[in-house]
Amino acid sequence: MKDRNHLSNVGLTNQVEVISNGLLDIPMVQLLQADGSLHGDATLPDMSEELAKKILHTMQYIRILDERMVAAQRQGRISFYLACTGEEASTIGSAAALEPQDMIMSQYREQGALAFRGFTTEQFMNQMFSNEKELNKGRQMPIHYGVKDLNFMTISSPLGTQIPQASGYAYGQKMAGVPAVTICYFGEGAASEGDFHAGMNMAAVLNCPVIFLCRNNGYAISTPSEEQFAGDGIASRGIGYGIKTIRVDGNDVMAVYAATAKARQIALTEHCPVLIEAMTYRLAAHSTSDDPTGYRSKDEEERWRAKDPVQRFAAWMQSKGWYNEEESKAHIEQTRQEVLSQLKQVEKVPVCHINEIINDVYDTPPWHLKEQLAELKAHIAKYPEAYPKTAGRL
Amino acid sequence: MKDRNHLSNVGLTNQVEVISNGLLDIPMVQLLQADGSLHGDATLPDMSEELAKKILHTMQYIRILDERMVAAQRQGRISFYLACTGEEASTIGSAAALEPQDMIMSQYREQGALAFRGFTTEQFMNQMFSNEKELNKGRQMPIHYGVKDLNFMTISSPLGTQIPQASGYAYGQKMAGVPAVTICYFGEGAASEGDFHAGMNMAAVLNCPVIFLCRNNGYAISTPSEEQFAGDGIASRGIGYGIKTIRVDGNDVMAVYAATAKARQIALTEHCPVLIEAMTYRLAAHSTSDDPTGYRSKDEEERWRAKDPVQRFAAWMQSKGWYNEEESKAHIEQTRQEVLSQLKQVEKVPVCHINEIINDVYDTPPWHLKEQLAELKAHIAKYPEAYPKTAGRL
Amino acid sequence: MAKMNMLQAVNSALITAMTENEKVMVFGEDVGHFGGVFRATSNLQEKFGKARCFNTPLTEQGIIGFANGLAAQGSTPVAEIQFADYIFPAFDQIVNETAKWRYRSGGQFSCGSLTIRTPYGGGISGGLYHSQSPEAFFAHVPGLKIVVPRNPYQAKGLLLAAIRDDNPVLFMEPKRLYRASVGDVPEHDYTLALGKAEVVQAGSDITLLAWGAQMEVIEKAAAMASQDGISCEIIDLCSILPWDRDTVAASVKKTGRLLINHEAPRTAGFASEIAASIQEACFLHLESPITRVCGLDTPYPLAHEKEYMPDHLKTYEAIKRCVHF
Amino acid sequence: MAKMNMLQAVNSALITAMTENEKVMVFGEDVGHFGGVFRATSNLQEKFGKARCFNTPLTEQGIIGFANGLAAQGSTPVAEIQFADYIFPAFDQIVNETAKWRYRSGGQFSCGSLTIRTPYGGGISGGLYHSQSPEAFFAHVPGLKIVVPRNPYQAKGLLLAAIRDDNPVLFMEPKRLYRASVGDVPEHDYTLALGKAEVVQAGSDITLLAWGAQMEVIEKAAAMASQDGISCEIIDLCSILPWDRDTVAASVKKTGRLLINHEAPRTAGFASEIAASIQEACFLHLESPITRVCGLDTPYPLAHEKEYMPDHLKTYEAIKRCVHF
Ligand SMILES: Cc1ncc(C[n+]2csc(CCOP(=O)(O)OP(=O)(O)O)c2C)c(N)n1
Ligand SMILES: Cc1ncc(C[n+]2csc(CCOP(=O)(O)OP(=O)(O)O)c2C)c(N)n1
Ligand SMILES: [Mg+2]
Ligand SMILES: [Mg+2]
Repeated sequence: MKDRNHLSNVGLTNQVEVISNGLLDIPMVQLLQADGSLHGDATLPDMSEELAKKILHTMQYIRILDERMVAAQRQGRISFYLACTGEEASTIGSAAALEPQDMIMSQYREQGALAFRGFTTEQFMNQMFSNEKELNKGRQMPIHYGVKDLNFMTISSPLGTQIPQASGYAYGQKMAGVPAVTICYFGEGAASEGDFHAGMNMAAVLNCPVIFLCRNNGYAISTPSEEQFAGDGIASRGIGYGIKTIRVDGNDVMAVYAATAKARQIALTEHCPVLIEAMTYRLAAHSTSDDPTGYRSKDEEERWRAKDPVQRFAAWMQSKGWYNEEESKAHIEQTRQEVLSQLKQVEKVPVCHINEIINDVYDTPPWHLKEQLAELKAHIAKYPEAYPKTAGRL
Repeated sequence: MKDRNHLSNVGLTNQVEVISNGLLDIPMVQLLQADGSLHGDATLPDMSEELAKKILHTMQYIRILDERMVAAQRQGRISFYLACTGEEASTIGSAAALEPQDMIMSQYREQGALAFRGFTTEQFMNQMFSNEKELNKGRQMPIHYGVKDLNFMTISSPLGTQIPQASGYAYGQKMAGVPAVTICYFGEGAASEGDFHAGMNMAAVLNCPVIFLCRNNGYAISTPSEEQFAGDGIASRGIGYGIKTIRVDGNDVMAVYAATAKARQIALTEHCPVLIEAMTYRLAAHSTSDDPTGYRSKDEEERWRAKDPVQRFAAWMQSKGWYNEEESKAHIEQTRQEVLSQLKQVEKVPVCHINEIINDVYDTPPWHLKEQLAELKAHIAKYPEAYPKTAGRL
Repeated sequence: MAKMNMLQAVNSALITAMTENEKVMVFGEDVGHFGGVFRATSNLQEKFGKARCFNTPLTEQGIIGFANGLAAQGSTPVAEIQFADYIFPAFDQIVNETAKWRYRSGGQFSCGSLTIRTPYGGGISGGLYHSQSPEAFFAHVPGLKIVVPRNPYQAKGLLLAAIRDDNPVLFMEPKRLYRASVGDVPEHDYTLALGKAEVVQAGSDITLLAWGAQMEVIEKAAAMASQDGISCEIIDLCSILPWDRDTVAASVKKTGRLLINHEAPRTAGFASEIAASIQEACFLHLESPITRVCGLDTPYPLAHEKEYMPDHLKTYEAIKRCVHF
Repeated sequence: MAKMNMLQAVNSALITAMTENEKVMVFGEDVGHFGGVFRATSNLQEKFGKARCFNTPLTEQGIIGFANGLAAQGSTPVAEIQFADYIFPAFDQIVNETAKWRYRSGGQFSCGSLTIRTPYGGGISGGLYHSQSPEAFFAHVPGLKIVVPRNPYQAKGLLLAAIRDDNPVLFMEPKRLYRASVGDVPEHDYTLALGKAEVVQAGSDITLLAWGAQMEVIEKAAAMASQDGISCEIIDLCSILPWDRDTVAASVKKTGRLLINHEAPRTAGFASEIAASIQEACFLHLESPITRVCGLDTPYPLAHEKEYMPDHLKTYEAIKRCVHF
């Protein structure tokens, strides 16, 4: 990076030069071609067979979970779901390059990273059914996961807020002297929020070991990226902040893994942020409340379906002799079974006790919350049939 | 600019390329050298003797006004002042390249632009004394000018807010079909606000004819620019937004004039924003509440005093035979007199009638404000000596 | 007259306003081609072109900042914030800019033509961030008007009035009524007065006051109470700022009792302002304390949504407590 | 004990906290080498290094976003917002993030260690944007604590308590007292309880309630009233959220009258919450309406600052009106 002093080393020109597209044309790192074969001059990152299998299995797992939960939502069993189909490589490839002590602060479409960390099917279900086993006590809508033991910060809906938070979290890690970084995921839509600017700039100035991973998947609900920004994607902004930046093919899990591994090394050893822009496509609807046929063509979707990240990686595995058709099928079948059986079981778990309605607002409930709870319980006791989820246990 | 679709035309690379300072090294346009002579290969913009004189006179005028008002504040005659010493070229050179119908939305250190538009000494004084002749009715602190007839939007203290506003204003001008642009001034400190990001990005996406002029003067109160950002200044961000960008020597009024003229032409004919980063230095204290000796060296200040924009331009005028020592001295003397005599006169003008306390909250005062005013007036009538500014006229 | 739901009524108001005045522009996240996530802006881009109805980048502070500038320029922006829960990034632009623009400039400039539309409220399984009712935050901001319709007829008439009013208006749409509330709405142009409360039902024992979606709730409670022989006067406040104190005070002077219901948390909710003002205006007429039936002082909890809400049963019980004080 | 003004007391609290706990970090605009525009953070960077006391870029939403993350990580951030008027860009981070962090995560994560310091209030010729008292906005946010000291002794003890409290605290410093208020402050470590009001003067005819810089004002008014034989009980609320209703209610049950004074505009100011709650808690004891003496419902006007302020004369007149109701 440049010397930061605002006028040192500035070159001169005597013509009124208008700088437009001339300076930037940021290339995208791709290691595996669409058919899964390695680019001729590419070097593969160090990846064991075991890790490669874990990555592939997680990708397959999350795709099935997504399919099943979208179906469950259609059946009215859960109120809401949000799939990541098409973007598995971006989140799983990056999570695979991290260490367990690294904090993950995500937007909401990063269930792949969470599954890679070891979140169980039951845990996914508990969250989606907002039940009393849910670690976050069922207070937010489905898909707002969070689990302290796995260093996965509870998701919050307001977009972009996690970006400056991740800078602060990483600063704290650095101050504590732990060999850990924070990874912060967000969409290209969220990158329009003011918090994006604040978080990126602060990370750069305050030398925070944070990896910003932008999933540029072409859409923010119905808004296409050409109505979201006019520059060369999100990567070009990193340069403006003086942040080291990598643009990567988000559908190439190998490239994402390599980029994230590199980013982690830089962040940790140089104490600085790194921005990764993963170019990908939201094959799924925005969420179960959305219908993309209103704003994009089947044709466009098909072109991207051809770039499927799971198939691409499976093909590469095959070329390595690491892919076993039988094993893969068995894994898929087993996952399906597990998802279905957990779904059935978890559905029956009750919501939290009504006492929980006032817990965690503060460390301990102050007088006014205690009063409100007491009133509420007396009221429920009077009309138990109106509050069936909680009246049974007061 | 690139085709905006998020993946079209992205080049590929097969290596994990980390992009850092390699791509950017934005040069600064300079036409006049520090001694006022033209760079050998530079072409001067079209500037008449009359315009050149108006620019020089405005620069001299504003320097005297600043000196006098800082002194007046020290004497306790006004509560607050904020000088622009050292930055006259950035604001006056740019204002000179605009048309009267162009809207100016400024931060607070752009009194030069306002004086260029024809704001009178009396009008400056009225504002600083918050009197009843003040067009804004004396509601804000000194230096928060605003005058509709001159298309100079009333300044507000919260930093950066005018940036998205300027985009919206310019969009409205475009929709109305008027041949006008908006210019939006701000400091490199304000450029860290989330509103900066929002305003720049929206202007680029929505094709707003707005000129963003960042005065990068090295400091935000005590914070030096190296603690404000880590990239290549503010210009590098323009590129990230896909905004045409010019970096200019902010102490070279000729370069600023040429850059702004070019920017205006682009904004108006291409319906798009242009970013100008003017590299300059805040020779003044931040404001009369500030003492810069606590955070920077005399030595640094001296190096910048040597780049004085007024002297540089005067030297160039001299080389053209447009500079008359006598005339200049007379102008300066006359300005001093005028400032002093206006100061004395305006000091005596009373503040607005107490009725004004509730006007302009809404288009017409609702019931609760009428009640509050009636109560207040009855109260003042009871204790006239406690409210000497208004009790005389109820 | 046509049967419309509240979304259709909002859409009809926007079409009316955009047809009448070419300076009206409608924008926000996904409001363009898609017509908004709730489809309130359906077909506007088709009808009026992309320059007058458009998507913005995803930035609420930008949307309102842009809208402020557009309003000051002389256009008539109708900006949408996708959910009221996401209005907070724009809080500075609204509180420090929109609301103070006219005052700080001595009336030289203003954002009077601005209208901000936003869906608010709970009861739709939205949890913390798709359920909030933030009206009280804005009620403390001189310079703003705040309006909340309770049905499609009001939605069209009040929205048209808001767009034409020469003050910035925050127009809060109770999203759980978007499709649920259906009623007769004139197809022609009409407006309803801002700042006026509406006495929806006359009564003698207690005054019940609410706005937006909670009107249904107090009406239901009033019906229950009438079974007990309690006669409720029901008022829809309609405008939160400025609010119609005189209509409320006149009612309370008659009934001697006041109950206010809102979804937002109780502490420093707008009911507190009403209670504070009415105990002052009606001190000698009050026969029992003014009662507030509100959301709990917690974030909005998904799993306990039913328990959290100030529903008709809680309201009914509170009515009885008031009357038997 | 040492004589300190309020700035010195704040500085002393910060030194105490940073010395005791190396996780405490202090940051904000100009707080580093310069020590803040009011010099409340003087010498901290020298003493504790640039990593623990530092300037941030100029972005309030960034400062609080960063602080939230830092708090969630386990550090103890003390973030400064240069003026309370500039806290609104951070409103979303505070309202939707800081305050809801623990609740939404079921207690797994929290921002409990965060303290936000900010100078607030008028009386310093600051006009619209250097005078605001925004406490009421935050009082409607479950999950926050809000504290306001009235003198240097309180400033140090409450700030230390705020930093150590395991909940996010908004610590509002009355800037017109920064240098004006001087008093004895222990040099050693001590804390004062959050959430407790303080009865500053006992009395029998009316309860006067305020916080921060307005305490001086009600004390002055009480002195005038005592000349007329009116005995005022004076309470400093100290904490706005959660607030000490029981202490206030006990006083009002005794005196039968309540006057609340604050600088912020009247409508939906925090006095409305107090009035609403106390009329409920003390209904049968009230001998006159609860009275609010507040700023006008306008932006804060420079030229008419004196007229705008809820000063001792307005308070004195209101006391008489209450007592002679
Ligand atoms: C502050 C805020 N504004 C608006 C929304 C509503 N919203 C939810 S998701 C979304 C689109 C996000 O797009 P992007 O960041 O690209 O992520 P993607 O869905 O493509 O993964 C919007 C507008 C929100 N959650 N928060
Ligand atoms: C939102 C906001 N935050 C903080 C401030 C306080 N403040 C006033 S001027 C200033 C520094 C601005 O620096 P810069 O933008 O570089 O402009 P310059 O003073 O150098 O012209 C600060 C922090 C403010 N006015 N508004
Ligand atoms: Mg996206
Ligand atoms: Mg500056």
